[in-house]
Amino acid sequence: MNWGSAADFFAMGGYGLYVWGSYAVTAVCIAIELVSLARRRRAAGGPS
Amino acid sequence: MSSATREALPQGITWFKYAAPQTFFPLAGALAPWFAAIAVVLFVAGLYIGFFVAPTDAQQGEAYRIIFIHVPAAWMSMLIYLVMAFWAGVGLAFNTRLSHMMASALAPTGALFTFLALWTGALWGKPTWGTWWAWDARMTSELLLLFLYFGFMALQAAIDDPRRADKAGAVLALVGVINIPIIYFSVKWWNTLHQGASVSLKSAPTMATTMLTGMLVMVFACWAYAIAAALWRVRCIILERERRSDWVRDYLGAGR
Amino acid sequence: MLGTAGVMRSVIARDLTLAWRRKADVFVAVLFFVIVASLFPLGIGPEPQLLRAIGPGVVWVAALLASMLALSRLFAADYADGTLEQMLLAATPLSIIVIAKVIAHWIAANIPLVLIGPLLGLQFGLPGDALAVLALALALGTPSLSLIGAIGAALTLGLRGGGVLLALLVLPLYAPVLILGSLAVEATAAGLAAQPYLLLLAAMSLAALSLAPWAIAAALRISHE
Amino acid sequence: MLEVFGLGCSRGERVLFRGVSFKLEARGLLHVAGANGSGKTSLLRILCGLGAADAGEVRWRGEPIRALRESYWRELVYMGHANALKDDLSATENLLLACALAGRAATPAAAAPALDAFGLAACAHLPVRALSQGQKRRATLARLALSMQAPLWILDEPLAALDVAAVRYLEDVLLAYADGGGSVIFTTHQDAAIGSRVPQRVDLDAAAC
Repeated sequence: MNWGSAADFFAMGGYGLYVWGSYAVTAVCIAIELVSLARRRRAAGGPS
Repeated sequence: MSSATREALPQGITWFKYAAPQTFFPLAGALAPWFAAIAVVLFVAGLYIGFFVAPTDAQQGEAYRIIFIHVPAAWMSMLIYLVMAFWAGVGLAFNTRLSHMMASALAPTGALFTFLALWTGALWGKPTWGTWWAWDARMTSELLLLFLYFGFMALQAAIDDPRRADKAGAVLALVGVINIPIIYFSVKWWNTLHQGASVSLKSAPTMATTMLTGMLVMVFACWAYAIAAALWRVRCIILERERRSDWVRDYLGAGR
Repeated sequence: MLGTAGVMRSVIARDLTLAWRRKADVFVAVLFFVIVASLFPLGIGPEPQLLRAIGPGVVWVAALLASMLALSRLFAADYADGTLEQMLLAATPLSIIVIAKVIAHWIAANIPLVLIGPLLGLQFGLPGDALAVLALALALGTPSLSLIGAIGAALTLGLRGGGVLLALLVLPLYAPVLILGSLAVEATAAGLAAQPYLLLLAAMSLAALSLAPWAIAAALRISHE
Repeated sequence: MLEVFGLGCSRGERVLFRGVSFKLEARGLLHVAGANGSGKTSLLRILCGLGAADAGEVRWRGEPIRALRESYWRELVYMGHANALKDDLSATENLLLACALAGRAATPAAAAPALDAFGLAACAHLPVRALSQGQKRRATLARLALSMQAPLWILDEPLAALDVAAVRYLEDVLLAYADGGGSVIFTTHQDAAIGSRVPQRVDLDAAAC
């Protein structure tokens, strides 16, 4: 295990902003895509 | 598929059966959740390896862990464009509407991965070179690839008739795929001639095996995710395009 | 029976006559080229050292944009009055007719840019040999601009908002020509050999000449379905 | 000889017609009838190979036109609603270009009688934008006089915007062409009889659904 404590984990050796910035945006983008897919599916399947 | 082409085909080839949107729709519905599940499992495994198993890098410290999402995103952005161009080519050659729908379904996910590659590349560049955007050869080609994706989607959005939109998009995707290597090499020369080879985003410092496995697991996770997203989107496209047909009405009526 | 050469000759002659009778359009494109290139020093300042550094890139970007603006004249008018439809039903393969039209468009729209380019280079203080290479690079690069641009023009035929959409489709594909064209001029200005870039530009134009007509013809047929 | 099997066409989600089949022999005249928006122009465009049909096939001399391409188009003259004329060119220049595209060399000397026949002798050298709508239509139709040897004419509303004399003259041209072995497919809203002959008829309203 690389990290002593949760604090170390989030600090990420001082690069926390960059590492978590990348992964957070990735998660947000994937979430946006999934939500838009669900909404599009409902719109397509709705009252035709 | 116009009736003339169907008669012309020898009865032996049955996989053409899946080329009909109606028969492919349930198949996509069945496969997509599986790929989504695989994606979740692989994501969790990949992140675990990336953060808890892979050691700290000698030169870059912890910042290098961004490669676990940056490199897969970059590879996926390229791979998805190639797959899109493949379906576009198949659609033009066999005049099968489903192949065009598949290409249109892949484009947004491809653009998403291209944007992620650019975003994570910039966040990785800042700690390593001190600038968000260093006009590195790969990053610049990635930016141009993003424009190609937007061009494809904008063209398809601008054309009302779905049949013309499919074929026009397909021609553009094929022209684009021929130009990608040309863009990549000219940007590479441009980069090396202007700044010399000093500033280039090396894919990663000498890769410890765990780093490599972490990255490969993430690549397969992104791959599974892209397939799931594309299958879901192609189902939406099929429903939108075939809204008038009876099977959609029955499906929607029954599946309420 | 009129052979392919005969048909190409008559299509080129027709387009050049039309361009000649509408000379204003040609001047507008050239003026646009001059204006865009002249704006940059206003934005960046008159400092000669800096202008000489950005000169090749600015002239090339302005030439790219001017060439792209002229693309709308390639098919749009013929699409509107029904003559393009007749070309789709011609006895000669459509890609041959398309090559003829692109040659005529290149002569009418891009040759003026090749002639005016060096003049604009003077504004940026480029030395004599760099200006000569600029003209040569423009001459070698603009054919692929016309050919790739024609694909975009054919795809966006009759679409609303076609101009901006055409730019979005075509500009990323222009990047290699822009890069190599500017490198050729910068190399000469720095006293290095520009030949490799010029050869690459020529190679790209030849490749475009052999591949693009198929795509343009396919795009035209798709737009008429 | 043109054969059409089970042609179907839809515009977006609206099905225009389905199951249209007919045969057109040499010397045949075929009138495509139907209300506005019944798909007459779409049918004609499919017959030329311009438009794409949802179903069915068009065969010329037994070969599908999709495979024939240029060899079919060499034998075809198509005139749509739009006058395929460039406003900046004169009637003569437009006519010469139309012949060149059809693969037939034509000289100004050959073009003059064709234009005279359609009453355009005086304005043959004026740019077409100076002509009236009727004159423009006649300038387009003048091409027919030079395409007597093309075996198939597909004409969309040839009689529209023509005065009585021009209509009568055009009917004579069509009859002479048909007697000479050509076949014509045309649409019109006036009565379909060409001179004394009553053409074959395809009614798209019947094929609509």
